[in-house]
Amino acid sequence: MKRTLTVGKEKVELEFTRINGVSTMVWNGEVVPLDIREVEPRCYSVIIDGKTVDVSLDTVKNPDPDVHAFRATLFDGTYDFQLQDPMKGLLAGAGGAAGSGGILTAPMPGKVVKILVAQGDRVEEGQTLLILEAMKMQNDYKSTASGRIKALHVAEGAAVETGASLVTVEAVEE
Amino acid sequence: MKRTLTVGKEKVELEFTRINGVSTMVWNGEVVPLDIREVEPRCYSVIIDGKTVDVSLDTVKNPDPDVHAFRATLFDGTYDFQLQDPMKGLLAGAGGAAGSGGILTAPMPGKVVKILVAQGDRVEEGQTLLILEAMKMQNDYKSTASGRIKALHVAEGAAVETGASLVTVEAVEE
Amino acid sequence: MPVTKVLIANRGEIACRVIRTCREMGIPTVAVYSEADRGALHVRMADEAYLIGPAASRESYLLVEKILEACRKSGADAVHPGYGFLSENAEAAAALEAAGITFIGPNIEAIEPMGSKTEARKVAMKAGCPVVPGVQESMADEALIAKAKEIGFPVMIKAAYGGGGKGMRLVHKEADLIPSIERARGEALSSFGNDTVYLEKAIVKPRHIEVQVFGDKHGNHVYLWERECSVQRRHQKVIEEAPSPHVTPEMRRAMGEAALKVAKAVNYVGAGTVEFLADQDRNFYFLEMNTRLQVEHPVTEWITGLDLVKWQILVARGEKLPLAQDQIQLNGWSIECRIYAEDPDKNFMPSPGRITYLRTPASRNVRDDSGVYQGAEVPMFYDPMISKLSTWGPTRPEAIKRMEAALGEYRIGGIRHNVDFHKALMTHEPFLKGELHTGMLDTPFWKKKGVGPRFRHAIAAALFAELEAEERRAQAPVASGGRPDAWRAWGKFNRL
Amino acid sequence: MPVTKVLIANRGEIACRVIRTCREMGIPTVAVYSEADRGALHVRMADEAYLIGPAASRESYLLVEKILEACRKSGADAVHPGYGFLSENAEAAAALEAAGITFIGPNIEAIEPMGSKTEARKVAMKAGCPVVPGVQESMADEALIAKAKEIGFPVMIKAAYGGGGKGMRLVHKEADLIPSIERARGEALSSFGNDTVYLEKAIVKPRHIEVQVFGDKHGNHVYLWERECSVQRRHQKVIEEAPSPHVTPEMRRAMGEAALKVAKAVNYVGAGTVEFLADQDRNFYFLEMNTRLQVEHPVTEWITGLDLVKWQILVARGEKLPLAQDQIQLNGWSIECRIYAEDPDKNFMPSPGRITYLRTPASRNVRDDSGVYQGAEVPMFYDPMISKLSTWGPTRPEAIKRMEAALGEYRIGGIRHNVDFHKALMTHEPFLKGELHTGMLDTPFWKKKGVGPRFRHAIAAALFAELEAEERRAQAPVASGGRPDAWRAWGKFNRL
Repeated sequence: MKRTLTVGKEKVELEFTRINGVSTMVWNGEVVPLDIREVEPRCYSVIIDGKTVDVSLDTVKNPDPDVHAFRATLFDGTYDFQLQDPMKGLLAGAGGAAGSGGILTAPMPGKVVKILVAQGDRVEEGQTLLILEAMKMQNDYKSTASGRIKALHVAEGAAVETGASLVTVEAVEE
Repeated sequence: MKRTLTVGKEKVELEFTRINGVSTMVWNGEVVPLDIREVEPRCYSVIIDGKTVDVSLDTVKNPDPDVHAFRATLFDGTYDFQLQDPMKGLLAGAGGAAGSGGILTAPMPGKVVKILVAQGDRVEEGQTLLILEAMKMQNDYKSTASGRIKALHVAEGAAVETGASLVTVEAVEE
Repeated sequence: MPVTKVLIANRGEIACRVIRTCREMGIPTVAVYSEADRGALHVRMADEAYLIGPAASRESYLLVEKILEACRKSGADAVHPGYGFLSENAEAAAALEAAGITFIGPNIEAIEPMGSKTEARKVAMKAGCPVVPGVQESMADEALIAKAKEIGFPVMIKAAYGGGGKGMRLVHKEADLIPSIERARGEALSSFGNDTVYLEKAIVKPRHIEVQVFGDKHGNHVYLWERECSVQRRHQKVIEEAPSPHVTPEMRRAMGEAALKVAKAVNYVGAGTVEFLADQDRNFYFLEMNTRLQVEHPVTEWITGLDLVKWQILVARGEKLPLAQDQIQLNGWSIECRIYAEDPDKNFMPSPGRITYLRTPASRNVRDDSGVYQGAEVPMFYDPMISKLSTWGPTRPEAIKRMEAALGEYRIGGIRHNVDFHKALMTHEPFLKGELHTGMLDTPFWKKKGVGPRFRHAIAAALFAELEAEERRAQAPVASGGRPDAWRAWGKFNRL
Repeated sequence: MPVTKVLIANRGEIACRVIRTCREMGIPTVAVYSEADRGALHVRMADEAYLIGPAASRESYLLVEKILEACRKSGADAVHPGYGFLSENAEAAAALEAAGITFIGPNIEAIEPMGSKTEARKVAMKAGCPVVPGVQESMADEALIAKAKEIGFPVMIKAAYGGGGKGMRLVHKEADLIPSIERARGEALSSFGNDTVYLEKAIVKPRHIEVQVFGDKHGNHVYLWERECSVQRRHQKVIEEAPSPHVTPEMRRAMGEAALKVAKAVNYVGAGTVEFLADQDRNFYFLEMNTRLQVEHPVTEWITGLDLVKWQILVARGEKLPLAQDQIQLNGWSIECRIYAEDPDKNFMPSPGRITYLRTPASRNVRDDSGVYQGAEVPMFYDPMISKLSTWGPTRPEAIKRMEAALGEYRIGGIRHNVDFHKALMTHEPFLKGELHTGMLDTPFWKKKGVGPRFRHAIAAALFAELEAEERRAQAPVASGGRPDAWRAWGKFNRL
């Protein structure tokens, strides 16, 4: 099984094999013998060359289903990274992955307490568009680009889930 | 859903219904409204008339697959009981449930360290037949009846699982 | 007053914590819960539980009539308010007392004056407890200037009706005073519709140090030493400890006695906290009094060996304080970290959701006051606290080392949390040296840098998980409406 | 001696406990494991881990050459033996020292004499520590009679080569002496092939009280107060506490000084325990010395606030003891319950297997030293200890109440365990009164009687589980080789 690892801006080509229960990882061409056991659901005991580490794995939602995003917690910290089947990466590259297209989405579940813009308004990058409340805190949501409000997808008072579309901003030619 | 509850030597006829998410138990004819939620796997938060109890449930192996044996742990103690579909109980009653027939089985996984009897030996009730070792302790296994050793199912040094047959003792006519 | 069955008018970790003390005292407990909290830990732990309304706290936990109704249903004769919600609400306390229910909190006469900052300041001044020098009244500019000279620079100009840092101005020298007053008035007017400003001595690098006090109904008062809560982010306490690394034995006695003056001035009954600001020269000034059990009370419990909730109940029953001042011990050191469902990488945005995995630290002198469990939902309706992790050690460095190790064992899956943030603080040089002040988190020194030496282990685990998932997909039976052949082909394709 | 990387030659809770102290001290740790322990908690917690052989301990944990090999692989320069396994093996300690590895345990010269009961008794007598009056040598009947009169009745006659209670006779008066000696000789001969008997003063309702001692390489010795371990079943400790409810301040000092005499007599280095038998009149007699960290050391850690493993490492490094005798505190009370995978309903038969559910108590001053986790396998090859649960309180009743509440929170699914048994002990009148003796568990007072008031809740949960299982069966997709129609029909049938 091949995977392309993306961590920050770095990429590493990996291969993982399990033959008769023996796991091996190839890391940029270097062969690394592994001793891995899933000791609890999504929690792994990993021994490499005598070094033992207990890894808890969280799956992180990712807009592209072919890119599997992980958050791993170890004794010495938490790491975010992504794995992708290089074959699918090639296919996706050919197809071209679209950006989020100026849609502001809810980064957490919450309630829309105030909308500060209306459809058709001109907005500047960094301008607060609406206020979302969760867990007794109100958070400002700002436009990531200058442009015009193309659509408002929510109303004041609405409860929204993570990833819900809030506002679409379209670029305007000056 | 109907069940016959057996706890110790007592039996209680029960009925459990869930209609539109509302659970009700009928206990010997008395209607008991329930508020139940499985908060963790096999762990239930049960509220009856304002009294709240956190119940952890263990399934206990039972030779008769139609009799479901449970061990429940609450804040105030641990209870063992059995539930059986009364329809199946009737069927089983008609067929006649056989006893264990003089077979001594292993009550825990372990290793047979010594066998003190041979096939054909006459044994008395309470006589030690073999010694099983688990967790650094040796335990004597005694005959529950007087009779003759019909068969030895294990050899010295064998590792056995819970429920494995060890020795068959047959009754002898005097 | 009898306390034979206690209703806890709260949720989360503090409700669970109160239940535990009641259990040890043999007192049955009653939980109340909103619709969002049916599966919450406090509902599982109590002896009785009653639904009191929808998720929003103003329709449930904040409604005293709902609490009274649950008392009637359950026969509870006492209510513990925890902290937050109704804990400092004099009207709620009065309504309970009127219904014959014991309020396990201070006497109403003490809650009221302490509910107002300016009123509290007056009480403290009158009682002879030092307050921040300054004026709190409306005043003409000339009078402000005169006052500033009297107090000595630096001074702080504050909007009387303000908050959130707006209308505040730090002034270091006389020449800057008039322009600063003008700008402060301008900001105050536009922000709060009122241009009244007042003036206080500015405390540079202030430290937040508070004294735990206790009173009974027989006029006895003691103090249970201090806690330092200077490690704050946006005026929210993040880490607390007891004792304070800043406090000398003399300062401790002086602060304790000052706090007792305030408590005695309002005939304080029960657990209370007198908060002070201290400057780097160990001058200290009354800030306010909290008339409830504090979030951070565990550190006081560690160093005194006492159970503050038990003391609250004893006092509510009308018993005398169990110990006199000279019988209260101060043993070792304790640190507390507040573990929140929030994302330090995204400006500490709250992160509600399901806790899919939970492993809490277990070790010598480690305490985790938690309100959650593996599989529990952290609702978006309440504060994002998951637990309070506290440790004890014979010395401050030992308590900190123990905390660092305990944080390393803490695992929370499914939501974002601030465990790594706390770990970074436990190795932060100024923190280790005890050089604390309320602005010490203004620089985000905790931001991560790169990956550690065991990064490959994490990747190996993820690859293993990927392979297992592929094999599961390849072997999965036909799901209703699924496309088995497509899945199988994909699975095989991926293992080439 | 350097201690820069510690290999723990043990498994289970004690391995995890040592790892935690090393972490706090910043010392990397190396675990070793048998084939049965690949998934064990200590392997997950350490920094390095090496396989040392098959499941049987005599082929893995008991082989010093395997330990040495793991030291070489990992570069560990010190070995902590825990308790059991190699901890009191002088040859193993010598082999490690010969290889330049620091043995974190006592000096070999102290292990050897204390390994033999008769040798240890001689050391104690010579050092001036009281021993049980009697003779341990072979003696003619007349000499035995004379000795019995000298000691005073009651006396105990014991087979010199015996054990397990055989060949033992309690004699209350002189007239019974000769027949008892004869019967004891007869039993001894038939059971052990040797009729040699000896004689000791019989201690009625004896109490097992032990003193924790510590020595360094500079000739300093201190005692860390006593623990009482009288609650035993078949000579196995079940509950331990510190201090002892039987010990007065005078007795404490006398026992401590007696223990130090023994420690000094062998130039003891490190952690050791001098065990005494005490009678109800507070006479105490040397029993033996354990030259290792005891299972029950947490109760001493609670009342002193110290970390005994840390002290062991400091001493192994050649440092002086951190505290002098008058600096060691005795604060409050601590109780420990040993939680075992065993079935109290079936004569405490071991119950190995998978822990399918685990909830450990979390509260103020509760410590759970565990070697397991939810999903872990308790192997049949080793002792059945799951964890050691200990609590602290300012007083003995408070520590006991806290333990009772903590036991109520403890949930272990999938295997049988003794949590309920401990709960019964926590309400047992003689235990509450502190009237302990080593035979107090001979009557099985803990046997259950009927069901509690919340029995219906348990049944409701089981009915709920039954319904859910039926619905799952009814909705399950076609399993490979399954008979979907049969299942569906059965499910429907059952819901009629």
